[in-house]
Amino acid sequence: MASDIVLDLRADKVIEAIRQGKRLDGRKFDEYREIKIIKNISKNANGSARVLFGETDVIAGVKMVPGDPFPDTPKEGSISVGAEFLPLASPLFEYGPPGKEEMELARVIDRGIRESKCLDFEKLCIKEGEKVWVVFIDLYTMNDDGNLFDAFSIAALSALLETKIPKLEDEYKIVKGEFSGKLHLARKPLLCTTTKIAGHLISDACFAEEKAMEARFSVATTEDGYMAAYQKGGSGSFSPKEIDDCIDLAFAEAKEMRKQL
Amino acid sequence: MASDIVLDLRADKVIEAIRQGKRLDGRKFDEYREIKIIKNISKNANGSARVLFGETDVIAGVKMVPGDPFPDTPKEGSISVGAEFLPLASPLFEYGPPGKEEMELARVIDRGIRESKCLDFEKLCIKEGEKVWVVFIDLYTMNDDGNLFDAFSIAALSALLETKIPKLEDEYKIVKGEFSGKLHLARKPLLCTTTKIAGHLISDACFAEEKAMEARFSVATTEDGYMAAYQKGGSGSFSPKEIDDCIDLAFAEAKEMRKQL
Amino acid sequence: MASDIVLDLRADKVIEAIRQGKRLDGRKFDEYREIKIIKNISKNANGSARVLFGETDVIAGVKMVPGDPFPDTPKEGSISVGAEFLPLASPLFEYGPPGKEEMELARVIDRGIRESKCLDFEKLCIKEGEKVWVVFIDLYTMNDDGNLFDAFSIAALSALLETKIPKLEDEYKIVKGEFSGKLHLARKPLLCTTTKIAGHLISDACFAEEKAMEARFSVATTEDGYMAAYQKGGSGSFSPKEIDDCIDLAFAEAKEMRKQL
Amino acid sequence: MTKKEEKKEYVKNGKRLDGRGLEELRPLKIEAGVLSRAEGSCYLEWGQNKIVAAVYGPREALPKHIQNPYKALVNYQYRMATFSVSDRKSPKPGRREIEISKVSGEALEKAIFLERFPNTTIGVFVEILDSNAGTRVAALTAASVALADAGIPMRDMVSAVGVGKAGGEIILDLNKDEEDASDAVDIPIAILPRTEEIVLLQMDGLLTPEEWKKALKLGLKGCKQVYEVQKEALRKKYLEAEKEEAEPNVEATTQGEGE
Amino acid sequence: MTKKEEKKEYVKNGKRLDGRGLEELRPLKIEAGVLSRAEGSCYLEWGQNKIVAAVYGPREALPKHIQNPYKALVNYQYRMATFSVSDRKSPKPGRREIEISKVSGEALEKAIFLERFPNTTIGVFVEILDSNAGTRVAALTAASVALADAGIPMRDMVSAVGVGKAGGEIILDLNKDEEDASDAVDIPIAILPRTEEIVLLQMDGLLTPEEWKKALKLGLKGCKQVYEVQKEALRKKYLEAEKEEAEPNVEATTQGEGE
Amino acid sequence: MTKKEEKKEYVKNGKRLDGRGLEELRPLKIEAGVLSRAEGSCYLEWGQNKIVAAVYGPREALPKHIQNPYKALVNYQYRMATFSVSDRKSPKPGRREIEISKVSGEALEKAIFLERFPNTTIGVFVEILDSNAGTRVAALTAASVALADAGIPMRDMVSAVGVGKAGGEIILDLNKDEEDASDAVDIPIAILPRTEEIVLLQMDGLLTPEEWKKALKLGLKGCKQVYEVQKEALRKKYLEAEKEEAEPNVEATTQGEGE
Repeated sequence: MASDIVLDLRADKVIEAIRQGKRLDGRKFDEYREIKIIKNISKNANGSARVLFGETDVIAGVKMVPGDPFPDTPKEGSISVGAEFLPLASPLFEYGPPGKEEMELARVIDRGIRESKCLDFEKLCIKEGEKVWVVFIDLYTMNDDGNLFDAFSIAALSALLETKIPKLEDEYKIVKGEFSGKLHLARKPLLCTTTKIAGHLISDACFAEEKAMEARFSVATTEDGYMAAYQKGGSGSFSPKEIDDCIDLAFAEAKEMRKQL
Repeated sequence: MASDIVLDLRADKVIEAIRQGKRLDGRKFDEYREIKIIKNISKNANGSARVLFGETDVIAGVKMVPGDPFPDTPKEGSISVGAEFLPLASPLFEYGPPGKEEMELARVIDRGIRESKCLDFEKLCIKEGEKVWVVFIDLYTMNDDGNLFDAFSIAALSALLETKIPKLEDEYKIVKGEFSGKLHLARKPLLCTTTKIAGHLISDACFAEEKAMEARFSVATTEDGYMAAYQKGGSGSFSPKEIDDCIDLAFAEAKEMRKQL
Repeated sequence: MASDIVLDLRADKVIEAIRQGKRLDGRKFDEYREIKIIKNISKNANGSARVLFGETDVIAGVKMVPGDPFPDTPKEGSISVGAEFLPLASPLFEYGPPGKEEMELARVIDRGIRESKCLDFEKLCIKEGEKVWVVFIDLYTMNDDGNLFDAFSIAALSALLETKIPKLEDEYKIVKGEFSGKLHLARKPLLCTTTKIAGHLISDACFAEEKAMEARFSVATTEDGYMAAYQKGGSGSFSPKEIDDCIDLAFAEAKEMRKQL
Repeated sequence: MTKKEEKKEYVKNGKRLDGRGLEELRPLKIEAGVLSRAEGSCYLEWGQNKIVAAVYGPREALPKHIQNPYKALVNYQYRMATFSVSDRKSPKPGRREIEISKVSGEALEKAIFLERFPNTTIGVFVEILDSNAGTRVAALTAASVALADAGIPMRDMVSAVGVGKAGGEIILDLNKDEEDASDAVDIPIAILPRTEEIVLLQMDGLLTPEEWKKALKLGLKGCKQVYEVQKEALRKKYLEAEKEEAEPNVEATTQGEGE
Repeated sequence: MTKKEEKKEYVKNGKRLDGRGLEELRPLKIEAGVLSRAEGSCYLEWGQNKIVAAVYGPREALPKHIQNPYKALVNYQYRMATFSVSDRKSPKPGRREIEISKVSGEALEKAIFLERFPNTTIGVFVEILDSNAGTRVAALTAASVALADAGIPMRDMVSAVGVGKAGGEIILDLNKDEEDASDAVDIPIAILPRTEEIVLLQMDGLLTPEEWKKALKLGLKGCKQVYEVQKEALRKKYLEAEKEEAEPNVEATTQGEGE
Repeated sequence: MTKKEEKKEYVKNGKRLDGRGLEELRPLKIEAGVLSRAEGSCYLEWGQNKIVAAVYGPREALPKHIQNPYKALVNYQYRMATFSVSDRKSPKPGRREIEISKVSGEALEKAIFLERFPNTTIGVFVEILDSNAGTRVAALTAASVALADAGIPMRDMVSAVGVGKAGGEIILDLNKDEEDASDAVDIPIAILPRTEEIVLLQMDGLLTPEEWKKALKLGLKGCKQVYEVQKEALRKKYLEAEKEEAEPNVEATTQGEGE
């Protein structure tokens, strides 16, 4: 397709610029685009947020639903993260069952939240062995200009921070429009992704830069100095030294982002 | 495909005829084909009917199954309408998950029955909050010579009028071959579809006429003067005046059809 | 595809040889390849076996899971047989929902076990009307050099013969790593398949022979002189006399195989 | 699939519970050419079983990579309406329907001169509207008539019947009660009646080789009875078609789309 | 879908429960051109409803066999985010969404000069982010603005509104409470405003022909109010675009992939 | 995924519960060339893990629109047999299997000279027959041997191992008990052993950068131990193949279909 050739040409330009120490949009290698967070964009959601990284535009919504506990954790609620790359956001996206990119993204966001222990799953128990809260976090793309990982991560966290717990009556029936309190988060895990292009490490790659990428490395960090998850993607490789640099960048950048929550 | 060209040629003939105030099979614009209703064609169904509109040939079958009530209507049973365009009926039909035409048709039939309140959903309650009757109405094409909407509507109603309610024992277990009475219908909703071809309104379009159609408008009416549902389909449009004419036709034609039930 | 032509050429050779009373690998018409049975290949399975017929290589694994009884057999457990032709085993296999060949094979294996009454379904009841054992038997191809039917049959039987029944606690929860005994089999049903090539009956067809096949006939026999299931496949036919010959072969060959269990 | 009353008698004084003799078919009615859109069709009633079959094709097989340059493909689809069985069936085709479709399609392949239509597919679609045991053989019987009605050149008809065992007796054309016997054996069989070539054969239940010999004999006999009814249906259709051709064909506007 | 309190009054002193008059729309805000990757887009708020629409194409329709050599296809997709409704919706599109997508796509077909783009498809994708009755007409309204924003040549806009009955009164633009009335009737309607051609019309609930006449009049009036807001949104976008063109376009790097 | 006994000790006197040292792998056995139909294959046992891998291709990538004119595609599929885990797994591939397949395939891409086979696909299929933690790295290790066995030209092997934390200790090659520790951290890592390039790296659990430094060192060491076993398996296969070639090849009839 013609668009593929256009992309290839653009990737060449990105690489050429980076070799000269520059990015096409003038940013520094470790510089993020302007981040905008718009909270509570959906009243029917228990919590929601729209996040813009420049022109990248994503939505996260949270619904808390009473569900059955897993047999081996009768006292624990759970989370479920889904990501859908809506065709709204890019000519490359199509409707259909989730693809492997959507699954990877959802699972990495999931692990950042789950493993950081920011949610106390035991507090999500309604009645032991019988009913627990399932926290559904659904992520949608609106406009894809790259770095969906980080945009979805901050959108998910923002939505969770706003989430009100529905009030229940009778047998675990939700009382519409009434709430029993806010969801408590013990930590604020955020994912920061570093992209390797032409041997250099770049923060917050835009769509054109992603087309030129060798590999990416995403790290979920917490404000108290832990990593909760990480994930390498792409067909390239990282040296041990590069991984360390990515980790340092991730801690530094998450710290900045957390100020905007 | 060759068959597409054949269809196009035939559509041209249909339009030419209609412009001259005629239909290819000699019918008047508001004339239905001969309607035959054959009841109880399947002993395993709780109610069933085969309906022919000329060569259009469809089947409806009803099964009543004990099911769980919806959480917000613990005292009400429900209906479920499915339509399958069997490849038996046309070289254009294929097996597979229901297509959008099948879904539209099933949902329009469903609304005609549901909204007419011909079935009292509270009488379909077996035990409040625990078990209710789900009335499955399944529709199959045998031969498609057009106007499946109206043929399915009268087939569904005929099958419901014959439906016997299964007898239950123990914990909502059906006793095979025994019945506790007949399903009661408070009204007899029937759908009548008017098709717009070359600016004229035509009743009971056959397959060739449907290929020449601009748009169609289906109205479900009851014997006591109500409309319970309507639906415009097709890429053309109707003027407000045309909609009124369609409604008048629908009342008049349903009245005639009801005599044959 | 090139490989299809290769197969056609090979099928010609197979037929030529058989017309001269020979098989390409030197076997007699009623001779099986060497059979190897390796038991307990998976500790997480309740029973498992790997079976080789020459280079044909298959795996069977059994999992016993507490499940709900069917409403009309509240005192009986059940079995569920699944077959997956893994792409590991042949360039002709692809991942995806089960195809008709996989379904046929699984259902023929299922009927051989079920109808031989080798398992007493009433002994698989945990609590009447509430919980029963479902015996899942899952079959996977590793290398397809023909006669998957018979290889899967002996693999399934070998796995069942090794199967340990999980220990239960609380509400039908499996205690990991503990067992309440071994599954009891009253009979040892085995399937033997005869393949018709160029009008001759051949035992244990290899992959190349199957490409030249007219039809096949599989018979599940028991050690006490019963047939529990049979199935004709392929687009060719059998005379009544040929069917009798297939049945005789099946009894004789199953007897031999049973010695290796 | 309850196996009730272990000691139930299925044959008394040479009569079965529904009054039939051991070797007697349930009433069988076949009508050819019942649907106008299909190239060939058939409506069949066999006891409580009610079945419609339609044939479309041969048409070009698509996508192209499924085409066989040596012969036509047979796409046989056996389906049950949701309401055609005792408990409501899911609208999705089940494994049973898919297996039956596979072996039934293979049974027809032997009967059709497939080599005359390379790169094409012949669609044979069968819908069960009501059922009471023996639907797969009834469906195959109907499909065979629909193929002949479509003018597909055939070596022979495919005639099919169920045979089996209930209450210790070998009987023809089992009904549902008999199939639910505790010792029930069900053997669907289909043959090319002129040569007695067996093109479909399945069995489940415990059967000895001796019982099988008896059942086979009965099955072949049954298939031939079915064959006579098939031929009669086609003869009747043929006579009607001749009659119609003498008259002006006013219905021509709804024919021919299938080509 | 509980139909609560049979005697609930939905109109008191000429005012509805949310304070609106009988013929008054909920607040409606439309913004065109909100997404950079799409050829055209629209963000719309209508009462609590929040909707984004994007248009891609015309591009070559694939696979080839779906192409129409006489005109473009419209691929309209109406979808609800899982959290946009009261109970969480499954991520899979339901039958309701598929039916709405079908009739909404047909409504747009009349408005677009499809014959100018043979063998292509025009993708119109709409996502509901928050909802409170009337989302299908809001979605169609947004889609129509996105099509215009994409520069797709159109005969006219498609303007849509809900009209219906609650508590015995014919009212415009029902909200969720009103749609839950025991006698509720919901009539989504879409027209080409300049000619009053009706391109979408559905109804469910019990309605007399007299009530319909009243509802139609109100619906047409409502559509025209919507039309004014649509035009204003496009005018505003057009003015902004003109302004931007005067300045250097620094964002160029993320445009153009859609071609 | 129960996290039991908060205070459980996972290391006592420098030994782990299964008797291993902190930096000790479970027993690892690799055999190359075990399946005749595949171009390359491998059987691997690693502790309780039992895995088979097969390689098919390069063959033409189909449908054509997925072809890359610059390089081969890697279609890596990691699947678990239903009985290979503690609770029966559904036969359908889950999200976990799909994610693992994606990142594992990407890990292999760096190792293979993909640019030599434009427009093709290389299928790498791995089936887990029994499992006890660490299956994704075991699968990748097996796949890498199968690729070499298939004669696919490679820059280097891919050698993989799990490293992580349990009971406060950084340990190599965690088993299931250790992975269930309340403070467990699991880090699958895969490298090209000659250059120490990291091609797969994932982590979940709470880990400090200091712990990571320690874990990385241990992981690199473990990968290299795995590398030695891989090379030995290939050497053995190569010697056997040489031996076989000296003898007449009687099995030739079942080879070659994969081409």
